[in-house]
Amino acid sequence: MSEPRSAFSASEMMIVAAARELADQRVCFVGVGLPNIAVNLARRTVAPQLELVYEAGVFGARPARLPLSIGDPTIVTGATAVTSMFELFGYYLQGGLINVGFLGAAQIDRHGNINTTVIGDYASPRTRLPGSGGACEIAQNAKSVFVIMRQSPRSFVEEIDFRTSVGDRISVVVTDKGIYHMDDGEMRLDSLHPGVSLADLRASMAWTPRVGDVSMETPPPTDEELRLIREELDPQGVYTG
Amino acid sequence: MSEPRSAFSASEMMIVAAARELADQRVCFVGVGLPNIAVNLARRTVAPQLELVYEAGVFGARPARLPLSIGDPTIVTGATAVTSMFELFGYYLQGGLINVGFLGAAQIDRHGNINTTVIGDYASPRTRLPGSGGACEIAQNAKSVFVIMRQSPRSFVEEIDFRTSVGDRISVVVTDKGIYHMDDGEMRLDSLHPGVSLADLRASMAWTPRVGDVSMETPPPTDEELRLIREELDPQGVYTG
Amino acid sequence: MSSSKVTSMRDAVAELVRDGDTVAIEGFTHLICFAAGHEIIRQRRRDLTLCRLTPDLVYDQMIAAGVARKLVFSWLGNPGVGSLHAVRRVTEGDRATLELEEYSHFGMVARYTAGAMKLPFFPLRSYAETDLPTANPLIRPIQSPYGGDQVYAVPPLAPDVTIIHAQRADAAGNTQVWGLLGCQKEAAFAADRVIVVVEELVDEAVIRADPNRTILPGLVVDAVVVEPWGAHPSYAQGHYDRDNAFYLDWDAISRDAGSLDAWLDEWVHGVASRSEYLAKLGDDRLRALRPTPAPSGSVDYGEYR
Amino acid sequence: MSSSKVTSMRDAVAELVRDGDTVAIEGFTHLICFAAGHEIIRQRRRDLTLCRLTPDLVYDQMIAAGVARKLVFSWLGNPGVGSLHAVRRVTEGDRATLELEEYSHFGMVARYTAGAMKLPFFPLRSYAETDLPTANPLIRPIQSPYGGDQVYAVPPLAPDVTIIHAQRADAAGNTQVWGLLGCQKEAAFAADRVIVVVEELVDEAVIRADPNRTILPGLVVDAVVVEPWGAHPSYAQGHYDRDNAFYLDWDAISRDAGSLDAWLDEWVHGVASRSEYLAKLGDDRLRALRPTPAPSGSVDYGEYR
Repeated sequence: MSEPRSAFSASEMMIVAAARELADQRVCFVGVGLPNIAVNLARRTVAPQLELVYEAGVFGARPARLPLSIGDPTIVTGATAVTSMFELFGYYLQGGLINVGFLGAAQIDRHGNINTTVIGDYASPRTRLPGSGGACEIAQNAKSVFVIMRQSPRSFVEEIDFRTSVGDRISVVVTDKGIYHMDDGEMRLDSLHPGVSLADLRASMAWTPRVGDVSMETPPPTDEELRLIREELDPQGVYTG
Repeated sequence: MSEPRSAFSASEMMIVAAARELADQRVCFVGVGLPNIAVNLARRTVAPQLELVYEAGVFGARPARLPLSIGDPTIVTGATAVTSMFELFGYYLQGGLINVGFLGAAQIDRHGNINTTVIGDYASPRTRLPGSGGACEIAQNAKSVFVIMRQSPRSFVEEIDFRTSVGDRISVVVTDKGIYHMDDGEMRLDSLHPGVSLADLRASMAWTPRVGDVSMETPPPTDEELRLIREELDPQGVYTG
Repeated sequence: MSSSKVTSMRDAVAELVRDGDTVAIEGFTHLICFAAGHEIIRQRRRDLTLCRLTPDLVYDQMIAAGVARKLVFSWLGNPGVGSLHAVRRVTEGDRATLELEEYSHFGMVARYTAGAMKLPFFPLRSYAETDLPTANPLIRPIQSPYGGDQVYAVPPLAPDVTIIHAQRADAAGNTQVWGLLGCQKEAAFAADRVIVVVEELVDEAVIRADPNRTILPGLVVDAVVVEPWGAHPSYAQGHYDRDNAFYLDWDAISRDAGSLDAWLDEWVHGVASRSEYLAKLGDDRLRALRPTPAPSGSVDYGEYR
Repeated sequence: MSSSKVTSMRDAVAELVRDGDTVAIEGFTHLICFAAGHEIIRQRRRDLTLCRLTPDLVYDQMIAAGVARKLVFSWLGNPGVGSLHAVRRVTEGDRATLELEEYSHFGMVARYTAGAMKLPFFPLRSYAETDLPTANPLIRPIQSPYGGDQVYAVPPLAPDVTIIHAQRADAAGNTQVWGLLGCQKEAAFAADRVIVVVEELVDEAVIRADPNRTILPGLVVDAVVVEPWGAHPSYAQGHYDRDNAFYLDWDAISRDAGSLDAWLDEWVHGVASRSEYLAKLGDDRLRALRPTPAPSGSVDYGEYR
């Protein structure tokens, strides 16, 4: 049980599992933070044909390094197209050309509704979060939405404090504990990561999850996946630290 | 009376008079046809600082020749900016940056309302004219509107057959007979071209015009104005023939 | 994206343009794809709804050839010359057999933009106090939810097929244009199918060296046809000039239905392809349309590793 | 247009940025004009309404310095790093002294676009079933005059002053940008006054050689300030890289109000101009941010006489 844990971190497992979900996908709208590293790992592994779309106005990015921000100069040089944000959000996203929108989240409920705005009351919040950015329009206009986030009783909640983005189009949620898919509007656990028990998982969320067939645990990261994360994508451990 | 007529044509007088009205203007939206030659003459004479805007998506054009069409390649090479038509009509025209919109017309009434759509009934017209193009939005959004057209009882009418563009913002109308300015919503004759009598003019329109001080006739074209038209702008006589 | 979409004009039209389709061959004076229009005539498509801001000679020819049922437009003429006589013959008096749907230029651009953005309408400051909303009931007033004066709305326009001409594209359909941009980008993003016809097929690296120059990603392009001079008598900035002599000649050719039909027989039905049309025009005529160079200069994107 | 608008940052801010103004220093990650933000702090402007999609470090610094009364935004963070601590200090709990007006990215872009187009509203497919219209009553539902599903509208945003950074402009203010374009064009056309800050002042002929590269005509520009490295720690495509180390360092600097004030004293109030700031940064740090060349290549516009 503790053997795989010595080989990789929970963050690495989460990023690898999220990247694998992108196999065979064509066009992905890349959100800031964890989605950024997961999508760039996917393009180097299971989805070499994946076209990366950045809200900053880039289609077909070929980042030579993992950008810290999603508006980095490396996503521009060598890209297929650079457009105004009006055209990126209007013609590409709202126009229906995005297969997968990849989002992070601070809070999520069992239906996949996401809060990235405030913890507490909106007028005088306990914690002021970044807000929507492009998330609410990605959640409404991408054909399907993937979510990657660390889960805990404070992030996997019965009631989110603010509905920033709707869960209607979410198809998969990948966390540091396991993988969920949407089943009739509710998240269903379909895989536990190595070393994570169902009890561990239940202790890390505020509701009792619907559980599918979890007899097979998530295949651990391969050496190549770990090498890409550690040597190429995140040598400074910004995402995995 | 017949002496000036031997020296220049009524079309040349009309174009020259229209060009002179552009003195001191800053930004002009150039319509197809007669406005095109009048504005290009103005830039070579009374309005060297005039910025030419073409609906095709050009700001600050420096045409090296008189374009037959208003989408000619010579308006692009050496221009200040080329934009999509969405931005040209949206940000420049509707955005309020155009001082003068310069239009032609098939029919006009005393209030400056213009018809460029049909002669006769709309459903089964006697003559199908080009239609609005950008005219209806130029008439509504340019700060002031100039009109250049040949006048006759069929073009200067009591009732236009179709209202393509409103006359609210028209400030001057230049014809082959004289020059009119708007006075409290109605055209007022302010100058007769050389060799044109008030009787000639009245015979060339369907209503009795308000007449201002016409004691001074329109100064005839200078040799330089005629040289520019005949040698540089319209050697083939497309506009002046 | 790296799989090739390069095909012939004959195959592109055969596969992607169908009887009854709503078709937009866009390009404002610049880059009007006459080569595609002529192939559609040769393949005898019928009942098309043709959309263009300026129907221009290309639609005058297609309408004379009988491919169209309806015309959606904003300015109907031969710029600087006069009328489109073939269109007038089927729109005036009792001869009115062609259905018309009429807007202004900005109205048409806004319709394509709404189509590209999947918006149910687009608002604009046009048409106030004019007869256009009466002539076309699809132009409707709309109130702002913030009060203030009323504006007008136009509905989205999403063609079945949009055909554009461009200076260059790669085999995947990533397309770059300079000079007048018209509303080709909006018309293409709004369409179900897109055919891009180019002067020059270039390597993907040429496109990626200047991504700000790209107007369409291959993602929205179904076919790439390499057809140099495919826009003649329209023009391609930097490649060849507008053949104004032909635009002037067309006035006489098109005044009479018989002489127009004879022209179609000789120049469209009488040639199997664009290359035959060009051979018929002759090198001298084409050479005279070549401009002298005016380079844009290069900018530096920088390599970031 | 040929009269020069070139001036110093000090004079541009003194003449064009006034207490109580609505100010947009736009640029999405790329071309964020920190030089202008620092000069506004030095001149101790007050009661500004600051607008930006991503307030970023530049507004965290300006808000900490006390220039702002209100913030209009769509994403409030240090990209890839974490929070904007100075903004959080005046927006959380009882300490909430800064007024917030919140949209999504597309909502903000649409607001600038409506401002540039003088439209009373802009429609978009966002906000459905979210709490954002409740949090911000200016986000309102609107029905299409053609039926179909409801969409939302946002009101126009027309700043008193928009400040943008660009790779180059001529003395008349004709401005060209490559790389990420963000919504600078829309924010500038929407504004009453526009300040353009450039890496390089070029001859008018450089602009006219590639008119498709122009994002703003001098017509809408009031002042041109030549300030190389004026976007640091943001970046200018082809000129210098984003200084990610500073974005990472800012997290620690800004967590404590005292250390942030000390930073402002040293790096903003403590320097008289951008050139002093750059001297303080040192050549080694700047040199390390220079990319290797990646030329766009040149296209041919053709000379037509």
